[in-house]
Amino acid sequence: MDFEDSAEEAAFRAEARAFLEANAERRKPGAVEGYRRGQDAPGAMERAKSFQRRKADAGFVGIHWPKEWGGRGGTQIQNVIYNQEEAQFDVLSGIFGIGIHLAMPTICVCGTPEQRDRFVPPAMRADEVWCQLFSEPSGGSDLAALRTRAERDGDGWVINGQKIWNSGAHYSDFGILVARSDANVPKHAGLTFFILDMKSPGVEVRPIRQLSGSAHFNEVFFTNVRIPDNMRIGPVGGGWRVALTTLMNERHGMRDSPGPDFQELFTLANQLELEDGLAIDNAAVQEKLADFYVRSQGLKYTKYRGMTALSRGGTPGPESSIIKVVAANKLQEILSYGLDLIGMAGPTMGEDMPVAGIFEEALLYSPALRIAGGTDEIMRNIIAERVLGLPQDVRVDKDVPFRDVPTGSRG
Amino acid sequence: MDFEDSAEEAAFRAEARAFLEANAERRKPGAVEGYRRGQDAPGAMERAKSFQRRKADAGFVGIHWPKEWGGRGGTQIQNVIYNQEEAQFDVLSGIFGIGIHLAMPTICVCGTPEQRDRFVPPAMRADEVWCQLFSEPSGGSDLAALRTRAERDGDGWVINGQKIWNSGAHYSDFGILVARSDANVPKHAGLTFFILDMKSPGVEVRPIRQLSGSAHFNEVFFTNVRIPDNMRIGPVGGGWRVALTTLMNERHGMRDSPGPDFQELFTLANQLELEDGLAIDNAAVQEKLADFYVRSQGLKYTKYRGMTALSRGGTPGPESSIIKVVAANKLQEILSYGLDLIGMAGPTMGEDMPVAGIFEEALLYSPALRIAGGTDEIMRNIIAERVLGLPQDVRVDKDVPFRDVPTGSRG
Amino acid sequence: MNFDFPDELKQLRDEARRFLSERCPTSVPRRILEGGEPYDRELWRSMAEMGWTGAAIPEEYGGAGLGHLAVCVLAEELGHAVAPVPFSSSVYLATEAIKLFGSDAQKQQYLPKLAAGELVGTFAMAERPGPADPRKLIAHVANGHLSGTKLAVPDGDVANFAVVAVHGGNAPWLHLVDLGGSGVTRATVTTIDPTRSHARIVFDGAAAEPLPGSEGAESVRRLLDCAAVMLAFEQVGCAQAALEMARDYARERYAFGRPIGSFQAIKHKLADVYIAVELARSNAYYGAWALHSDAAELPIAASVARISACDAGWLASKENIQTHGGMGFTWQMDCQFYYRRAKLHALALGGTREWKQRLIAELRTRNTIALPTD
Amino acid sequence: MNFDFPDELKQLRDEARRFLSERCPTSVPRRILEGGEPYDRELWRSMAEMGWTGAAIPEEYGGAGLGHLAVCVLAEELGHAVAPVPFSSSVYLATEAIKLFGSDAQKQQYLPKLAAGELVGTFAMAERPGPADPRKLIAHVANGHLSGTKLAVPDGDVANFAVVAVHGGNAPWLHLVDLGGSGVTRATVTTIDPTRSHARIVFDGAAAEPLPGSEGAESVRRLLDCAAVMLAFEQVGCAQAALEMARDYARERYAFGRPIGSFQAIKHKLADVYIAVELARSNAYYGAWALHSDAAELPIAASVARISACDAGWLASKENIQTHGGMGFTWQMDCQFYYRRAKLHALALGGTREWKQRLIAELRTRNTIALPTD
Repeated sequence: MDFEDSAEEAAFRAEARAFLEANAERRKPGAVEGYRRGQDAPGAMERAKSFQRRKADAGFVGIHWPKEWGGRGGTQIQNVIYNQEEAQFDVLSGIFGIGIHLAMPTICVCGTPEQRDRFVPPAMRADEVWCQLFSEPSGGSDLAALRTRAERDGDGWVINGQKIWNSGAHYSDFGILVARSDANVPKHAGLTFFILDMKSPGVEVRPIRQLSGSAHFNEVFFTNVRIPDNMRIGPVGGGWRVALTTLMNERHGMRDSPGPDFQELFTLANQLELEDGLAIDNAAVQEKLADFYVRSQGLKYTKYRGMTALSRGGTPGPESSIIKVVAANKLQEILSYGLDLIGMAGPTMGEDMPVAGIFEEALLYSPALRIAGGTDEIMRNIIAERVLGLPQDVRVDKDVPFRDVPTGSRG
Repeated sequence: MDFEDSAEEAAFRAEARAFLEANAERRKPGAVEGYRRGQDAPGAMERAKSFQRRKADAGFVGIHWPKEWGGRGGTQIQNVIYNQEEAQFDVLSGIFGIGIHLAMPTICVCGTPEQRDRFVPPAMRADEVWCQLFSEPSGGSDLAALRTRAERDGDGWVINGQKIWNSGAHYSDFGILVARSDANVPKHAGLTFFILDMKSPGVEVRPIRQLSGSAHFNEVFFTNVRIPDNMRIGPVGGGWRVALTTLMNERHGMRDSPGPDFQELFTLANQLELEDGLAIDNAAVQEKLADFYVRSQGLKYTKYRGMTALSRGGTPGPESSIIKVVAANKLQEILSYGLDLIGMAGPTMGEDMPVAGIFEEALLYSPALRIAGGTDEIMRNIIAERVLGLPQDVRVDKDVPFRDVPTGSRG
Repeated sequence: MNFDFPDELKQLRDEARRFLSERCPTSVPRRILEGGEPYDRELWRSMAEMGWTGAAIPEEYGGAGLGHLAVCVLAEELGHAVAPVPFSSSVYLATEAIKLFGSDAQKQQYLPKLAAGELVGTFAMAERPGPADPRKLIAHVANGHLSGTKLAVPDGDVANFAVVAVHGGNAPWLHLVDLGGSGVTRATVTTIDPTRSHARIVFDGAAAEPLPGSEGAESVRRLLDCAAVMLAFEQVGCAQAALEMARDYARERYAFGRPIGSFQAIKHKLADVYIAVELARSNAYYGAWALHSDAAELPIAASVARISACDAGWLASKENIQTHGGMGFTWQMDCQFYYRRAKLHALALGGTREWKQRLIAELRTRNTIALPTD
Repeated sequence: MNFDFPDELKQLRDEARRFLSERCPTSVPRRILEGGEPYDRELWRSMAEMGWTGAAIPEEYGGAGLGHLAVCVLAEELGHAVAPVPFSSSVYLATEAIKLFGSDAQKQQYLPKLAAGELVGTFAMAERPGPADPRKLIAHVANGHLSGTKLAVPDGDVANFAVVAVHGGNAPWLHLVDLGGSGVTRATVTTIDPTRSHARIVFDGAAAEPLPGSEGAESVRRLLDCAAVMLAFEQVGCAQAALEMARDYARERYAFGRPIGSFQAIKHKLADVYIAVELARSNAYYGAWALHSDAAELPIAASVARISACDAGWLASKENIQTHGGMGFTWQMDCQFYYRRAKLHALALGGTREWKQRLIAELRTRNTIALPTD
């Protein structure tokens, strides 16, 4: 039992590090990781694209993809190792994540060889950027309840409707889209999956402003948007199975939450003067710190268990499904407690606040992390049903035609 | 805004206190309130009965009952005031609670004048003791799913089946019983309510031993037990409405949980030496104490709000519905934390442990308090549906004949 | 037992709710959030005309003389409406400080104008991150001139004057400073809740007038206790509004073919919020009783009310967002107002850790009083 | 990255589970709960025959020489079976103390018999309610004779000898005492978990033999750290078993015409239990790694593993009862075994408050190590 790389893993790690040292800048030590602070910086996209090209040429895009996809034919653990190393550098691969981690695997698995050969190479080099068009205002956690219509029209399809929670529509060349091609069958049966050229006429993108003030998501409206049938992925009415392939790859489970963690609270406690000495000397603060540390370590070593499975060529066990819900709630508790310690001066925003103002900033974006990519409630359902094998809730929407499923005044 | 009695209330309180001083012994100050410690003491029943007689003769039983029931014709707040005073004395009125608070009001409201005049006077003087026969193994939180059968037979009924969670069947003269008289209608429609003479042939009582080792509950089995029709309360098939009358009177809402509370933890913290001084001087202990104090006070003043409504001749508001679930969970958290402080020596049972061993004792009985009289889950449903007006869960057992309602291998 | 507000104050509460539901829907805090104004001056004026700003000011000083209980019911409604007005700064703190510690001349000079809403006052204390501990203050007064820097002063950019807490030694600890005068530099700061404006204020030998009664650090604590009770009602109102918003949405929003409010995940979540709000309300009542009856246990009652209100506000406002799902964290939805305001309130008079520590200290000095009995 | 147990130990775990499910169903702890025996001697003997008691004892001393990781996997299975045997006392504590601090002669004398299960050892430390702080011990040794009173000594009534912690000053802090010898009075005490017997032991000048390596209070802490890791696995096993029992009941028990496991109130409750158990398991792995590799951060890893395991055990065992409803708190149901045992474990080596305080102290001394990175 150890945390060491195998010889092969160590060699690969050295290779990855060498590439990164030559092509990117290390993060400053102790730099506070805000929420998408980097992506909002000027010129970010250009820098991201040029790095992505070099990364692809060096064989670090699609590391664990089979060679016939254009990948390196490497292992999952090599992928993890590269990401661990990349995380120490100031790069923005995340912008291309939807194309690389979601769209391309879906096209490769469910699409035709022609579709694969047309789209994968430019996506890997960021010559074409991708976005996702799944969620709808009426859907929310009930993703399959989407209403955007796809109607047959000669050799193609006409799309009308609206999507939401889209990232990057405004800079994307293509999007993966799920639409309802038949409302007279139960909801999962009437869906079809498409590739949409985002420059098609009738596509309108409107940014959604978040509580935090920034706008990382869009609404996308479709008015008689035409899609040729050769841009369809999988059979007509088979869109849900294709979408599930995409969602599998999303691997919410392993996702952590950016923002203040134990280390930031520990730093704060070492700075703050309380009534009777440093916060770190106060037993009440120590107890809270200990609770957060134990949870953070639990997440860290749960990820290590998953990585060990990958390193043995397996897949992470069910325990990985706990990570997102624990991380998002821990974040909200930590920032709330940090603000409580800062006290009367706490409400002020700005990098001159303790720990670079991360607690105040996180207050405004943290609610999204308990919702986006699967709400706490959905994650607990998944654990209860898929991991513990508890029975499904009563489903009133299952065997009825979609058009007959009850909907409320709030959609 | 004040906590004072009105002139009338003060006068009544004085009268009650005078009666109690003359007929009972004050509890020792600081005496730790265990769970039913008193009721298990030898000779408890005799002492309880003789006190109940004097209490009834003095007009302190059925204080807020109308005169025609044989009550005092007083007010709800007088009832509360008497109970506040009685709580400071070492008496066991609780043994007769089912008869006085549940059975008699039900009989008076839903029964005939003959039934009322036959049963109320002896119950008030504890010449006849009552118990409740509602819950069944298959029912649990789903009370109306009871299966005990009541079949017509000439001028009476024949009862077969089993009840559970009964208190006092072994010393009771009568019981109030709900049974299923028709399994071919939906579950709430097929019930009938009876008075059962506990000495009837075919009634068998078996005590249920609890986790704590003591046995405060019984299973009661019925084998061809006959009940004359004049012992039926309300119409055939109208048993659920009668049972609801009983359950109303149970007023779970206002019930608190016996055992260690803030005061006991505070006492413990003032006794225990930690690594660096008294526990009460440790900031972590102080923070926990503060959390518990705030919750205890919140409950206390929530009760005061309810009493104020009573004192004005009204009924307590919906806020009273929070008391049981908050009190039961607070109890379990306090005892767990108390034991944690006692540490390595903590597992030992016995009155020579800190605070008379109340923390160790409560560990064993506290789980029952989150379940008996409405589980946490049922209490939250009640708050969500009746107080907040949220819609019912999907009900698959509602409009089908009871015999067709699905049941699992565990009943 | 009469643990409730008198009927006339319940009428006042109903009037306040009617007025605010018409005059201060959420479009009003939204205007302040998005626009340039620091607060809704029109609303403030009408509140003054109705006598709200002077509710607890004796009639002899031009107030309505209704006492603290009246301020408590108004505070609850203002919290429910997340009203963007300097009520807490001017009424719970500035007015209260002058009432508690001011000379008769000072009362004559300030209270009538505060009652009329012509003057807006505030309270300046925080100098650095950490607890609101008066003994740690650095700001000081030397022959009538005050120097020091105060952070995140609520309404500091719009108030006419401030009650400034300083380390007073044997002299008074609270001083009146005209914020328009010389030696005062104020810079508006952005906070987690832009619907209530804040400023950083640097005092550099600003003319300061002592509140003669404010001797000893205790007087600062006393002011915080009084304000904490009234603010607790504002917090309860805010939490209640967040709960109602979540409840209404859960009834109307459908998923999987049924209202989301029919799922126990939502039902029990909102039941827990209801529990927290009712506990906070009961504890706020206790605080109101102690404030109203000038009880010796005010420090205990104020701490209990504040801790309970902070917990309820945080839980109710964050779970309101959670109940709304994706829409909950959008700018267009109103969830943000309760979330921002609840946390602002929770920091305003110092965090709960400070108050818990103080609560236990107070209980230890007089633990015969007010231990939960039944 | 190889953060998992080697395959041969996974096989050992499977064998242990098969053996215990057949040899130690819940009827076994029930027999101890209701009967007179202090523990299941037969079961103990078979465990010894299979080499479990000597798993971590070097072969030169008659053990299997499998190391600590083997004890960890066995502990998890014994916890799952709530086995009524003195394994934790004899293996995690007595054996470990001799391995850590014993002379070669002492190892020669004790380890082979401990490995063979012929000797049962235990650890006696607690002298009064409060933290397990060696610096506060009153028991002492004067020229080879030990005096003091030890409370709630696990298996104190059945163990042949005890490792007794005393205030050793500059001399050793841990001593071997023959519990059958003179000057030793033991009285069986009832605890919250009668499936594991305990005794109060009075030492009155009992012959004591020092463990020469146990100098300084640190050696006692070191022993507690090692034991905490192994016990954490027993706790995780116990919590896992409680979760499985609740899950199975929730699938089979119907209410309102459907399995109670289809209600989100139960689903999400058990999801939260699963989360706590998996966090505890991951942290226990961390402890196992530190123990196995004799890492400098053992005190940190042991604290994290213990705190996490105590939380998981309490949550899983009380919510298992809650999931069972009324049947859950009856004597006839098995829920009680996990509930009693989980709390017993949580107190055995001192409560979590003590360990949290220590964890932060350790992190402050070497906070470069082991801070959560990703």
